Amino acid sequence: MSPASPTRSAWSSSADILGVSDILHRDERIRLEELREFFQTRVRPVALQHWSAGTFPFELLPELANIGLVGTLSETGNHLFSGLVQLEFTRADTSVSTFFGVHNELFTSAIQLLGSAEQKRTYLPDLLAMRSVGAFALTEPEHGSDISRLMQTTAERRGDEWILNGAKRWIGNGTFADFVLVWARDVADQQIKGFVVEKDRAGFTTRRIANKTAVRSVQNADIVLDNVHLPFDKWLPGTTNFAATNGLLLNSRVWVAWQAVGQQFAAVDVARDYVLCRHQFRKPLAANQLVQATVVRMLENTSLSLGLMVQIARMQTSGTLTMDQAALAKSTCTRYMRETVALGRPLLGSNGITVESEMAKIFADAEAIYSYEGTYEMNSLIVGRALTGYSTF
Amino acid sequence: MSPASPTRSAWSSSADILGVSDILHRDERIRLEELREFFQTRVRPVALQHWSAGTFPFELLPELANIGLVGTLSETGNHLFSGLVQLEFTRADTSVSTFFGVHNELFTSAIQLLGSAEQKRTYLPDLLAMRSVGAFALTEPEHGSDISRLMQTTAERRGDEWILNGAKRWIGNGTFADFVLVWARDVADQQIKGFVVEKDRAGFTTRRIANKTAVRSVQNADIVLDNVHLPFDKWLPGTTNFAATNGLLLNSRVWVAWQAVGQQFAAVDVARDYVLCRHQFRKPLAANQLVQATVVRMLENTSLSLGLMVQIARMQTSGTLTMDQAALAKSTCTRYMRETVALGRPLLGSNGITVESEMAKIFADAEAIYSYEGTYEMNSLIVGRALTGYSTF
Amino acid sequence: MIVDTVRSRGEVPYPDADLLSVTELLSGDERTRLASLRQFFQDEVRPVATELWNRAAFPFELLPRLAALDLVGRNGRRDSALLTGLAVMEFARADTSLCSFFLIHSELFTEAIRTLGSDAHRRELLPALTDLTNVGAFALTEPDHGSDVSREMETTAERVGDEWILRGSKRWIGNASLADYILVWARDTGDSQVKGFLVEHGRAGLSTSVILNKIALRIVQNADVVLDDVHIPFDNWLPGTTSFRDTDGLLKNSRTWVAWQAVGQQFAAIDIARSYALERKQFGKPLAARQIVQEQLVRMVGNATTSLSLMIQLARLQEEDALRMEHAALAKATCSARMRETVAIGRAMLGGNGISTDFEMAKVFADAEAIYSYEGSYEINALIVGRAFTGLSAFD
Amino acid sequence: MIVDTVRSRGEVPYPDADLLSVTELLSGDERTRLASLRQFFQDEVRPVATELWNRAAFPFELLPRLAALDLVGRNGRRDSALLTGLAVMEFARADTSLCSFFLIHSELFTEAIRTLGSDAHRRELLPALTDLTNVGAFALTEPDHGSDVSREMETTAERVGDEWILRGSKRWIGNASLADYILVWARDTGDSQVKGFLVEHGRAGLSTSVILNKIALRIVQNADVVLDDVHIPFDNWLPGTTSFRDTDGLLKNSRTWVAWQAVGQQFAAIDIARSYALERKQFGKPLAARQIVQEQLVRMVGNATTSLSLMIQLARLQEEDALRMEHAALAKATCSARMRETVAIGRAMLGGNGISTDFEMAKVFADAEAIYSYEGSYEINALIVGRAFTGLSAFD
Repeated sequence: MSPASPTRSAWSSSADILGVSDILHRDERIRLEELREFFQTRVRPVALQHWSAGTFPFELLPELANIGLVGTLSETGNHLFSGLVQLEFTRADTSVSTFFGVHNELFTSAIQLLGSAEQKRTYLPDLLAMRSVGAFALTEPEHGSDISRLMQTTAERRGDEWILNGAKRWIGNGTFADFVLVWARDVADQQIKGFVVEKDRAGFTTRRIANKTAVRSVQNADIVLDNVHLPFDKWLPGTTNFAATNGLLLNSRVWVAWQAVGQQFAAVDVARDYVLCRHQFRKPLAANQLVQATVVRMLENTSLSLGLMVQIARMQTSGTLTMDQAALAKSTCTRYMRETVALGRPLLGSNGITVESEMAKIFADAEAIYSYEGTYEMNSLIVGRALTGYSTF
Repeated sequence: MSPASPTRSAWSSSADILGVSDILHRDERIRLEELREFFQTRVRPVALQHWSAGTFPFELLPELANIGLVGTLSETGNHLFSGLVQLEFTRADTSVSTFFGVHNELFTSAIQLLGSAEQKRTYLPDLLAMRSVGAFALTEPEHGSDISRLMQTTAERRGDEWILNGAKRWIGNGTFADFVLVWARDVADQQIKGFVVEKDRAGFTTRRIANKTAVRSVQNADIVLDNVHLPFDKWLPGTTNFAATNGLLLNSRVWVAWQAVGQQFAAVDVARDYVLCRHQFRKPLAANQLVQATVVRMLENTSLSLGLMVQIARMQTSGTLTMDQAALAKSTCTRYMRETVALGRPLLGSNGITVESEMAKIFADAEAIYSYEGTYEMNSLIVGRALTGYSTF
Repeated sequence: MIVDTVRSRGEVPYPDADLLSVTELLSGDERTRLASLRQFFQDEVRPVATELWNRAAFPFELLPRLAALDLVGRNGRRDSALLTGLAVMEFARADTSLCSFFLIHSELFTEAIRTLGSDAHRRELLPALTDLTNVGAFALTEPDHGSDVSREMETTAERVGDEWILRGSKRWIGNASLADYILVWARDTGDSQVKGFLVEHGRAGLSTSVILNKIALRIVQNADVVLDDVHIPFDNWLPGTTSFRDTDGLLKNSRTWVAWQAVGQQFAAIDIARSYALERKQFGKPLAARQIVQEQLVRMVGNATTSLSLMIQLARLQEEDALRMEHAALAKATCSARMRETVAIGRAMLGGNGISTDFEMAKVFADAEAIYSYEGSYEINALIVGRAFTGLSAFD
Repeated sequence: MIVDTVRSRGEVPYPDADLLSVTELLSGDERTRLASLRQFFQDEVRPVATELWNRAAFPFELLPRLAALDLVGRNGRRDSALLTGLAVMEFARADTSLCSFFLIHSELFTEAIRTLGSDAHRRELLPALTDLTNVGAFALTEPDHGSDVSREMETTAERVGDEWILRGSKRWIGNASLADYILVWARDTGDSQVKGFLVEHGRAGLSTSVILNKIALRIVQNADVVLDDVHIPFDNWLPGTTSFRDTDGLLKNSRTWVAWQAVGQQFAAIDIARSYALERKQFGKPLAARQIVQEQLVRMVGNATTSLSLMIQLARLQEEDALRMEHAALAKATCSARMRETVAIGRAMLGGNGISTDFEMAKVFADAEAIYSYEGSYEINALIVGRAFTGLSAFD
């Protein structure tokens, strides 16, 4: 018996018991199915080993480029479709989907939305083909949720150059990205602006953050900017103040909420396979009431989360989505996810603490999702402010 | 089948699976057993009807006096023993035990601890014999947790008299108590002091709070004090400022924590009887894994709560108990209690929403205990202040 | 004191706590209809409900105005599944007891006549049922059998010539004491199958006694029903009922409507909690300005919003005729579990005032327990889902 | 960065988060001993543990100093049950992996020799075991059988002349790869009873392979053990083991010590969370000055304090020789469930830093999963309690 073998056939029996993918157009369904097959057969099998070793699966980059993922996501106007793609990616592996989200949702989107025509011409072709990889450097060692008010990294304009100084922390893809979008406070007008920093600039150094217990394949970096000189046109002209990040952070929050759904699908997949295969007292674990009740609570949370995201996608597509709603999606879906994986992990007993079981990885990764893109508490207080009119942060 | 018949025999099979009562001296154990028998056979059977009707069981007063409860509690120096007595009282009925707690822990204790020799001589004999009943009037319509800072009821000294003005809310026993200990702000020095107000004083009116869904037999009152004139010696000389309430509120918080344990014992009693008697699919409900898991979670919470109270009693007996510790006991035991009764209520299905099942009453009463003597949140923030050094209220 | 939700509406964003802009899913006409239903529930039902609840009294005087809403569906008119669900939600948001009364009458009894009755049944009964001049009840559960009643039903129907003779007893039957008709489910002694029979009010041998001292749904008149050799004509058998399986369609949909009630209950709790938190001051500032309280409100809104999102999918499945029992069971279990957490948070937010129905929340909190336990307990619904998802039955 | 708990001690009340003044329950000598054990764990174990955990490496160099504490009990010396429990708690508070290593060696292996071995076993083995110059392991669970191993055990012991021949495989055996002795439980093919056998390191046919890629208790070396016709002398059978029941005493106590570990884990999380919340600033003030964070800390302390209170009662029952398996099962299930909530709250309080072992909390959080699942899963322990309390078995 291989309790959680990464290759399976019964995809029809997924956690999407509400048939949400039926809402898609036929073409989208076919493409989604194709991508799911890719994620399950190409990404999922290699993810475990890289996660254990804390290494990034560079060998996947050509395949990811080849399957045309960046293009699919940037061309569709249907946010439900793109959300389900992100769900399926995370269902196969959260680390790799996080790498991709940083590259696509944060860096590439920033160029598309906030870059000059020239910048788009320069960067986009390689980004879309994944010949170059981007990162996004906002948080700092001393400031996470309060970064907008207390950012310490500075940019000073001198003639045709900018000079950047400061430090950034937890920057995903930071160790190897070709380009890092660094946010810094312009000392002239005190506004926060975005700058494209190439990895080989003098004064730009990165140090890998080791010893992570979650999304271990993601290469997070501590970054130091020590008098980094940049040409003037490395500034993204769409970034005249911190509000420029709003659209990006709105979308990335939604993307992370989709990750939280994907994590739950993954946990349900692994849990069901295990409890159907593993026998105790000569019957499958799944024949126990307690086990079924646990799996059903996982399904409840998953269905609630997916149901919410269908509505979020609708509002995103119609252009009415607000940060309040995105924050509610992020806090609520990650709250459910955390419970779901906590229910699923012990179903595998001690086997559930080995990476090979997959469940240990899923369980551990949930903690990153719960805390990044705004902690649970911070997103809750954004919604709380909207509901009450009082700000408490 | 009578799923939750109020008379049972198997008391040996109580929720005290840790045998905590074995810690008591033999005499105390015998007395505790005697009182439990009294509570179960005299109080429990009449409690349901009064709860439904929202009436107070005055017929119990002579019996309560006769069994010598006030004396037992005031004479023992062993707080574990008195706590277990309070647990057993609540296990039979929370409303009646609340009535008694107000009379004994708040009013009678105040006379004993803060009264003059003359006041003790005047009031104590009738209080101990329950020929007169006391109440305790602290909270006001607009102020609960913040009463110490914002109390609006005033006492003005004029010659040999005090003149009281103001309003009080939620005063247990308030509608019929012979004496109400009213807390008011002395306009001369702005300090909060305690005054004994007899029920027939001119200007003193009470109105019963109807439509309660919890502790329905407790007669809570809205009280209005409209120029109530009192002789000077109705002031308790031990009450020169709000700090005088500390000892009382410390003990009453502990008493309420014991109630939270008693509620859980009651829920376990009723749940077990029901799941052993009620059959579904031709076997007892108790033979289902899901049912056992639920009952065990109730036992877990009950054991945790009782375990904590044994330690609280030890510190109370040694005189070292602080308000931080009492607040932790109140917030934690009521948190567990709330989960325990929420687990127990649905074990009875729809039968669990009728008062006759007893479980509906227990479930409903939990809400009063969770919110009185400082809400869950307020007690948590008292402990939080102790743990961090920061006050957030 | 009913907290003034309307007043606070103008003062805060998302006045109805609708973070989904849910009416965007409706047509223009449907939006208008939902708004007028909502207004009726808030203006005509909610203000009278608490006092009725306290007295456990039923408001017969409300029935004509309720009938005017045409919710039961005159002449075959039907609202869409989503609009119906949202209407149930808004009804429960105003008062859950009256909503339950209505669902028993409309979705269990009247729907049974519609889908399982004969043409004659439909012709004769539907007009008065859709006008609420007649009221129906649905008698399935028995004193000793709730979740296992399908297997263990003890009530019998014996065919004797042109009559059926019914014997047995039923428990927890909502509306039974005031209903013109009770649909009684009984085991035909001829073929041992469970079938449905119409028993008119006043039949000899039929007696009902109202269950008193409930802490939940106190406006609903639940009764113990005794059938002591009740003779009824052969035609009182609903010809669409030849075995217990024929209840499936009814129970599947009614479970779905109960899930919508669980959503409505959550929004009721949110309405009350938010208004209270904005108005109640502690240490000189509103409760709503405190972190702990905001996190609690958001948890309530998160639960309610995701429950509503789930139900939007259920409505889609209903419209596509793809709804299965396990979907309905999932919805009922999930939404009622969320509801239970939501109302528990809300109840505590009101402190001592939360145990007095004068502040409404105590009623909402108590009613949740009935929703959680009826139409299949949480556990039974969970095991239905579990069976569908694992292929293994763990009921016994 | 190890958060400096010591520094913050001087600055806040209840520096050890001991709201029970628990040392009041100890004698003067015991207090002194506990204080010195605690100091060793905090000063010698905690600072090295995270780096070992990252590398999944075992610190052999620590063993002599650990032996000097005389925790295993030389020459029959035993600490009281409460002091032993508190020592386990403080050990786990510093590092759970090393505490688990110790418990396997001391409370499972050495205790088995003490209570189930022959006089010769005791005479020959105990000195080196109590000095930690020899290390033991305990091999019960099998690849396909965890909770049901008592009924389904597949490993066999066949008696042939003066020898036993052991065949089978074991999984998850802590310390097995580095142990001098493994106590292997196997079914005697003669009478079909499960019995215990000493297998020395290096026996032909014995092979162990360390289980890699664990996310919890990474310092503990768990191994898959294969017994391929391993011949051992007859005297390697522990004469106190004539059936599976003989494991009861060991498992009852070891379950109790694991419950103490669950308490220690909670205090570890509290230590780290509080220090972090006091030091980390957000919007210009410490996290610890925020309501949400305080409520979370208090919930952690409430869980830990009640768990500790429960264990004080367990220690009393142990001292009175009144401890039953259902008590131990209750303690294990209860404390590990509380622990799981406590460390989850604590983990999140550190935000992104909570997923890096550099801040310790990630290790505490991950280790909790092993505690929750070993020595009987939560569910198995719950069903043991359920059987005792209802008289009905619901295991299958």
